[in-house]
Amino acid sequence: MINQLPIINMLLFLATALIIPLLSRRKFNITLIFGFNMLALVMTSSFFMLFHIADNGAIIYQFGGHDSRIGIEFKVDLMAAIISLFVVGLTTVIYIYSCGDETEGVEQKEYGRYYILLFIMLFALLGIIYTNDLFNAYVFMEIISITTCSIISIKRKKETYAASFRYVMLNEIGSLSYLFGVALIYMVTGYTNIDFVSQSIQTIWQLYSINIIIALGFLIIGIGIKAAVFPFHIWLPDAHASAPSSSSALLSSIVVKVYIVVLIKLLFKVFKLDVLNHFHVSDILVVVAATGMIMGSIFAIAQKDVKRMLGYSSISQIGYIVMGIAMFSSLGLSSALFHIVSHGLMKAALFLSVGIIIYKKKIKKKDQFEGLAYEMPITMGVFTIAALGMIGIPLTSGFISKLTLGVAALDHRQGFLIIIVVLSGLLNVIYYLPIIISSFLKSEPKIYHPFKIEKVPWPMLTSVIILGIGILTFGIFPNLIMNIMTQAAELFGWV
Amino acid sequence: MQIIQVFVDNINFIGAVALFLIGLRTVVTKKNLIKRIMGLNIMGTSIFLFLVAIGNVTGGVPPILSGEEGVTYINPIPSVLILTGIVVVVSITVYSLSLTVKIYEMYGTINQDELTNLIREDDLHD
Amino acid sequence: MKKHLLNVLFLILFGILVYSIIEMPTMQTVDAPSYNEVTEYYIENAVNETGSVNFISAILADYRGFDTLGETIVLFTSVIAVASVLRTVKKKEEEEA
Amino acid sequence: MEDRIVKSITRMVIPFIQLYGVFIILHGHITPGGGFSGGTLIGTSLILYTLVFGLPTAKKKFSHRMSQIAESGGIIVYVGIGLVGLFISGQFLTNINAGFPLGEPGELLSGGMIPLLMIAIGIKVASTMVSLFHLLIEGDLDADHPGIR
Repeated sequence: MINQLPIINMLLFLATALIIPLLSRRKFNITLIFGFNMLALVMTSSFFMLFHIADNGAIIYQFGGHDSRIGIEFKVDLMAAIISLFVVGLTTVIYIYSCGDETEGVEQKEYGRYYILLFIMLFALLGIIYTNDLFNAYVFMEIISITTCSIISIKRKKETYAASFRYVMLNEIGSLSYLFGVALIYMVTGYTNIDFVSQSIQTIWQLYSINIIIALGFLIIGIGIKAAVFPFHIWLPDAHASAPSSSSALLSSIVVKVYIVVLIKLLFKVFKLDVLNHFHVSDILVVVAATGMIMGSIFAIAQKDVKRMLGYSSISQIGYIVMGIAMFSSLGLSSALFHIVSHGLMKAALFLSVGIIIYKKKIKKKDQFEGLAYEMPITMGVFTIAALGMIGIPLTSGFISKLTLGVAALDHRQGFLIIIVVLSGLLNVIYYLPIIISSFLKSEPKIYHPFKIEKVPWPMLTSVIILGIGILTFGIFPNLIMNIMTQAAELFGWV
Repeated sequence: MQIIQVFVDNINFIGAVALFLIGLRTVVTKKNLIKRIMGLNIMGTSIFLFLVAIGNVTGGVPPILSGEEGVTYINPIPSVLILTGIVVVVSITVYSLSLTVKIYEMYGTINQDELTNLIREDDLHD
Repeated sequence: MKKHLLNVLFLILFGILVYSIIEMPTMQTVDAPSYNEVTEYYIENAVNETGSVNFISAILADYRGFDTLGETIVLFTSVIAVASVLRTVKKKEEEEA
Repeated sequence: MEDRIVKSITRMVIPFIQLYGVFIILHGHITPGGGFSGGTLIGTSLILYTLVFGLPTAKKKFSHRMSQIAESGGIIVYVGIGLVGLFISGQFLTNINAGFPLGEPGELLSGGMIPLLMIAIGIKVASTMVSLFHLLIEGDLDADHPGIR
């Protein structure tokens, strides 16, 4: 029974997406409760799966009972189990938020479609995490492309359409270059299953080295566009700034991270260290990540729109994750995995709290935040916690991820990378701290009304509070997840 | 002579690469949104051409059981991958066309440059 | 100027990609690396295991059936997505009229 | 468009196109073709109908509600066939292990679940083609171009 859990999880999401149109449109609350129950159910089963896999090793699921080189195979290892639990858990929190978000995001008539698209996206996200087949991953990638683009364009504003058009174009270039890479790999190996491709590449890569490096380039560029790794980030700020807040949170903290997981799979499961070291992939990735960390922060300083600023900040944070991966060591990978989770929590908290502020106050610019903390103490409190986490203040999860990244850099004998990490943290201070300070201080004290606290719908407030508590918990007790991440990172067979 | 032979043997790959780059250039440089969508389709088609070339066997027969002895079937797997790929590219094309319809309705243009200017003006008004 | 630079870039890219043909595996024959035991397995056993004489259908609907499920979901999603972009505006106009 | 010749020829041709589409879907496991090609043929015939007789008439024949049912139904049938395997033999989307009768290879009634899946795909593709076309020209009608009436 436990072996069937991956496919059952995915089918539950698919069933939810298909049942939503059948439920009555007038009583929309039933749909919301139904969706929440499904999410809670899948979260429970993901928990079970995580504990089962931590004890007994990976779950392998072969479709139709065919041998894995003949058919399609799912392989849920420890990393996949952690990331799937993270995806489902964080989506649940954002889902609670979106239940309260009535006017800013999506029109009333579009609610049903929004949730259909959300659940299909979850289906595909779980699929791309679980799958052990390169072409199957491409199919899920395309489902994710269409759904993410349409949960942006569902807002029906002028600028949203232009942003989603740009997003869909770049996303498609990414998908097609991934497909070209898969075709090249298929040409030289004859398999699409990751395990067999990897075995085959280990024996033939010296024979067809030019083909292999071109395939590697296509695959990394394809995933890089989708994960907004630095030189390919141009779609991200527009898309994030114009999307509904809950969609921005989903995109930035979940979808992009899942593509990073695909990148990890490609590098360490398909190509393996021999090939990568021969082509100096590590050095290239380190340079790309370091440039991304600095440039993302510099762009973010120049922005006036808060959501756009958060988008550029995401680019710099993705640089941290890629740098962790580029160390090519167990420590580096575990720091990258930890930062995936911690940045997911922090960015979701930032986007959602900004979403509450836009919902209540209709302000979008950085300089309009003055004195907001007196009217919305909880929202701004969570915003402050998350922003401090971005900067890397102790007691937040952001500090732990930066610390482990620094340790990994030292371990990799690349101490100068610490300077870049610190510099990027300082740049973060420049754009986050003024917002926090101006929201807690007022230049004109006479407008101060101590009892004028804005009422915020409870689902929005609950989700933001959960995220704030999460950031602090993982900051104070990092070993809750750090141990299992180290265990997951060590499974990749480092030399 | 040998070089020419290599070129002739891999003419499918060269064609696929040329088409891929033509499509990519169309998507990146053209200002008309419809032309960009066409560029995407060209890119997709180039990959399908490449997959057909991988699967083909000279003198082979289509992969349907023929009952005769000693025939060589072509490789059926790339055909399956292409079937899946075509449908996916069609869906993406339709979605981007619908976005184009909407952009034309909202801004009255499908030229990227004019669009960028209009968006910038809107930003200044905010 | 920018346009010429881009053209040169694409030409260089084309050159690099075409350069890879010097190491290309043999194609168009049964000796190609992609014509391996998986292909032979399908050709030998597909008829007995699925009862379908068309190997492509057998792979599409049986061995790689999950891909095809994903594909039908792509179509479903595209309808929902296009509807979410285009549909309700008309209703709104009707309400206004 | 008021053209008697086009209308009557279309009315004559459409059944044959659809019949050919059904033929290709049902023979998907014997001859080249299958759910996608056959479904596209059937979809094209309905698109032809829309082009000739106009959107309102076509909407009466193939309403939005109907296409919604056909689309969800296609996936539900597909997943349902997969679930039969899951319950009988513990594997999703399995053919021989789930006890589908394989029949004599080469006959029309053979291939276990493959023809069933092909029919599901065919219905799905046909309805998707038509509803996508309808949605796109609906959007066109909203703009100031009169389009096809």
